[in-house]
Amino acid sequence: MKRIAIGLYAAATVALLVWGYYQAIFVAPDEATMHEVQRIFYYHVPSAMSAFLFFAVSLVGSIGFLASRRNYPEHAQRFDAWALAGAEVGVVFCSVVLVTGPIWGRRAWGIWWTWDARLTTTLILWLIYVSYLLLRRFAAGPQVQTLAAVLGIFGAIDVPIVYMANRWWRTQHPAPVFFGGPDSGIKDPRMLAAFGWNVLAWIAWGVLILGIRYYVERQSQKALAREALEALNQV
Amino acid sequence: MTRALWTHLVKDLRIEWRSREAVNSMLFFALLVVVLFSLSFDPQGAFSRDIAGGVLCVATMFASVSALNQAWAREIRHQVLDAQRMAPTPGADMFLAKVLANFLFVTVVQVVLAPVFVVMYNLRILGDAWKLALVLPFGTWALVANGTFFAALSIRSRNRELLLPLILFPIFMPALLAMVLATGSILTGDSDPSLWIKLLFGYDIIFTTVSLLLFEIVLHAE
Amino acid sequence: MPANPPASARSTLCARFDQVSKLFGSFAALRHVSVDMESGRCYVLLGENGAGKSTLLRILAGLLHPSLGTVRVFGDSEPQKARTRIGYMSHAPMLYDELTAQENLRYFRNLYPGRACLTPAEALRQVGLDPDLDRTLGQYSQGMRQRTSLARVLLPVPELLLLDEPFSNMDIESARQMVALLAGFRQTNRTIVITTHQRDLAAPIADWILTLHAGRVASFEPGSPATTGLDRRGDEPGRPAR
Amino acid sequence: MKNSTPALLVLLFAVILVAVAYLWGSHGLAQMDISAQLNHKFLVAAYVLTWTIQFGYVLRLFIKWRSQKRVAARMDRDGR
Repeated sequence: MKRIAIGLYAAATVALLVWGYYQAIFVAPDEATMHEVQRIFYYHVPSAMSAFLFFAVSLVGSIGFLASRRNYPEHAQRFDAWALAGAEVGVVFCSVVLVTGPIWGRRAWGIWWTWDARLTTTLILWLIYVSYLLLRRFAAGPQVQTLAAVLGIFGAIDVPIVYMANRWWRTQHPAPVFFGGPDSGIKDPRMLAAFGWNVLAWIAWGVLILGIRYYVERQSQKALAREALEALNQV
Repeated sequence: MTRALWTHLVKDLRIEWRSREAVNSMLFFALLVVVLFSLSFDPQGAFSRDIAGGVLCVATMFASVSALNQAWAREIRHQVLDAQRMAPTPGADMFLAKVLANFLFVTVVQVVLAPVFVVMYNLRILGDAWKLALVLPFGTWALVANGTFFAALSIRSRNRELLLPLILFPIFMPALLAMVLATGSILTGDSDPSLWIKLLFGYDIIFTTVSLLLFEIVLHAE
Repeated sequence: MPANPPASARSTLCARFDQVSKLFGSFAALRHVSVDMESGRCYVLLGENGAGKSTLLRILAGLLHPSLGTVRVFGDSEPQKARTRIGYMSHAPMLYDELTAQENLRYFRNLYPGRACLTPAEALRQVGLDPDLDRTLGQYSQGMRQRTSLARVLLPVPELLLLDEPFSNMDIESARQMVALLAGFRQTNRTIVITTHQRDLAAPIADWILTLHAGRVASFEPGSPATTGLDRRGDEPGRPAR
Repeated sequence: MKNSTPALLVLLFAVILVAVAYLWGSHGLAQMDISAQLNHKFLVAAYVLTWTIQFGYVLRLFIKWRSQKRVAARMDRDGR
């Protein structure tokens, strides 16, 4: 039953992605100044939103781990798996943002990269979470989970700085789609629809791979626990 | 200032006074970085003003990493940390004392380095020089507070010396950016650095608070 | 499984291990250890390297958490809370090389605000060192460092003394002196737990001798503390769990 | 059936690549001016890279999962 539900969800996600792709390429109208290259936006922005969402998952996991590690070790393991999965999937989405961004920028601004606040801070965000994953790989033993959770919280504190950076610092980047002032936002309803579908599709996809990553991590935790138990009961 | 904080601070300062490991190694290292940069970029005139702020900040940053690792390695060496963990005083005091001590060491290095720097880069400050007295301490505090915290965090893992810069630099980057840009705008006098100073100040407040709150967890992580 | 039979009614329980296991990754340092320790007794832990002696001591000190099972020290299930009442000496000196003995001890004393501590000079005299010695610890001999370390442990007047290999770097004579010192503590109703592989040295004060093997309690036998000058408080000491 | 999942993924990836290639060709590149051509190529590059990153990651996950299962199976065998 569970397997069927997961299968259905995966199928729906892929269908959503195909539909979103169709909307972005064939339905949404050409943008007036940037023309076709603007369609990168339909992948770029939803990926950025997903990245933030999954970093938030990682933060919740980290806090949950620290809160429960003493009294509810079983829960703590789950939280830790969520924290790791969130960070890793977030990094994947953040990579997409960092790759598609310059491709768009080359056509729109004529340069691949600029050390503008929003770009820089997104890059920093990516670096922070990569360092989180490095810490998890480098350090060994049960203390890694605690240390990683602490680093996860530190990393998350940088996220609002990244978001606010857009308004604090002068920037070349287009105004954010939401809450960006009266001139921002998408006016054409077909563009909005294409954008909406892609947001939905990418978040659904992200949740799917988040689930898989979580499952894989839980399996490896269980394998470790089993190994430990065997060591314990060995004569 | 609590008594425990004072106790830790006096101890840290006394040990440093006897060995002078941290300050000496930092000074020499920072000097090397400054020389290396001036060799590779040949700074002159306006250009030297543009890059000088960055070079100074980056030099301090690289130099302080070794000292920060040292600071905790000293506690680990004879398992002194275990004795400290058994004492009933809060870990936050120990952390804050270490930050203060390291802050002092880095500041000493900066004060010694500054004249050398002005000479080697032929600097003439065009902006409000007194603002440097805000930017440098704020920036140094950001570096040292985070650095001390992450050094404590990475000292417990394998590859400890390698790990500290890897996790410290990304987190420190916003502050570095603010520090470099503020110093730059003071040196060139082109723009007003107050926004960056505010940012640094906010960063200091936020990260110092979080470090103090989470330090106990790092200290007792096993 | 609860420890049985319970410790003799007259004496109080200092520490209770109930099915304690400690895992480091997939290495089991302690396996299902159940031990009761009574106040005012001296327990000697024997066992080869890696048998789990140090781990057991560190769990008692609250520096490590057991992976499974519960530990109660002074009736508190979180040894962390009892830390102030515990003195722990590991094989490392736990002192700064760059400071003198007095400076080291003064530093640690200040970390115990509100607790009646010995003065550094008193502590140093107790372990037979000259308090006026003006040398940094880095210039001390191993044995002297060990004694200073013991002085540090004694500072806050702990009720439970945990000593990890206290005789390892000492010549026989200083070790004997240390044993005599510990025998004195045992009489003031303090609990002492010592790990060692020099069984003969510790034997004169051991109420109980515990042998660990591969993380398990292999044997638990009553010791034969020298009765001269030592008060066994009349009755038979409480029997340990299994 | 489970062992075929990575293969299915690769297949899906291939289908998407074909779709993209179709898009690339069908747009009538020849009739475009140079700027529109470039726009088109950049768009395709961005989409292909997005999919490569996402599928690459999922593939890596599946490989990890499978090796994990193999280890678990070995432990089962050794345990008995």
